[in-house]
Amino acid sequence: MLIEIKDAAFEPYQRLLDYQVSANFAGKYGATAVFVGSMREFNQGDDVEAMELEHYPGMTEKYLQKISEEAASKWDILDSLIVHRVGEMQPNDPIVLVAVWSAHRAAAFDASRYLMEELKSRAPFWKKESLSDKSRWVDKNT
Amino acid sequence: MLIEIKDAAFEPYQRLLDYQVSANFAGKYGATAVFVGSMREFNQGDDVEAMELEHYPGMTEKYLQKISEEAASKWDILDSLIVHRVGEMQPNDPIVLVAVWSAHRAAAFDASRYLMEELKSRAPFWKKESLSDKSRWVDKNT
Amino acid sequence: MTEAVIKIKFFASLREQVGQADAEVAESHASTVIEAWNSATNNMTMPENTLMAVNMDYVEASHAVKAGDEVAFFPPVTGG
Amino acid sequence: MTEAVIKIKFFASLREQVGQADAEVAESHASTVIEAWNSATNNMTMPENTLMAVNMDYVEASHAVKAGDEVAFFPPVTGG
Repeated sequence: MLIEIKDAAFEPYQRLLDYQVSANFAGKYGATAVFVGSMREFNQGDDVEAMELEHYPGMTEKYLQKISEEAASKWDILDSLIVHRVGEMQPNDPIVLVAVWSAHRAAAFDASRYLMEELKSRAPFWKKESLSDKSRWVDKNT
Repeated sequence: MLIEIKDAAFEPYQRLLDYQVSANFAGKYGATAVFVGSMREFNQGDDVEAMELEHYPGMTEKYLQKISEEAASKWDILDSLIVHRVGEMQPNDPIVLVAVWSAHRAAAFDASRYLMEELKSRAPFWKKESLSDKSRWVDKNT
Repeated sequence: MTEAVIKIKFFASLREQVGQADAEVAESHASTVIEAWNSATNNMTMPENTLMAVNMDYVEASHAVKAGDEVAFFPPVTGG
Repeated sequence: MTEAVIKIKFFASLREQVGQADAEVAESHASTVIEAWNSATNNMTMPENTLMAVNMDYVEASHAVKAGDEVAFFPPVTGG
């Protein structure tokens, strides 16, 4: 179970490959469910040129750890990984990576979705979008 | 929308990276849901040393295409990719990769799970496991 | 006349039980999928849960067959 | 005495509206989260949907606070 906050761009699939090597559980899992959230170049009808992701250091890690532990207690999973970007980012940049490993697929599917929904509703991150003529805080999660 | 049947080992996350470059939809999607099924080194209480995956060439592709089209009609997704291994494989080898791209996460989560459930129940693949002293057909999907 | 036959395929454990991967049945010997099975297997009892396809679409045992069709029999699928 | 204060933090749009990121409130001026808000913001009306945390756990406005606590106010979260 690992939580990472990154203040620079990261490549989620390369991170997964590296994590799987370090986790040393080859052959133990039959299912990996992965979600990657990435920055779109448009939102609410406007082109978005850049985005700033603010967070609450300390509380962020605490809640990501908390929801990871909740998922591990609710489903029979082997491991989970959450990586979340903060700071200045550009369209197409990955924002979040959630991965769950389990013996069978139902647990991985259920737990990965749980992690994303809980992250979106409880982890203290905030997005500010830069449009061509102004910037604005994203005021709710979709 | 792409379907691939592979008779040699493949690396799912590298395949995803390559596919995203070729698909040319950077900045259009905010969500990617991925499922990877891989070979466990144990099943039903026994160590499994190797596995052979048989399929029905032609019907396999037809049904993977059919379920991909069903997913695209049911949910608002940008694209999907299914890669499935056949032939001789070893523990930890990836068996299947399913990926779905969409603007928002619900469609990607729903469609990727639909693709996996339909693949498991309708696509004509059969697994034969080699144990230390015998081989056996897997008789049902779990 | 090659056009007057129905092509039969068996897969996986069913291929091993039947002892053949491919067969042909004369159109005059089978008008339905189950009749094609009976003719190709010399009236072997069909295992429970056998799946059937005609021209790569799932069908029931009573589905009609004609010359040129490809009829496949196989056990429950276990991919993914 | 530095121990006799409550530490206050504001994040994101709320930080901009309040005009400060950090503040301190004397323990004698606030026994609940809402009193800490009132003291730190000079009785500014709290925006609807404001979220509150004490020592990095979500709480309600009536939650008790004491010296040494870290009290945070922020808008609905939008990560992921």
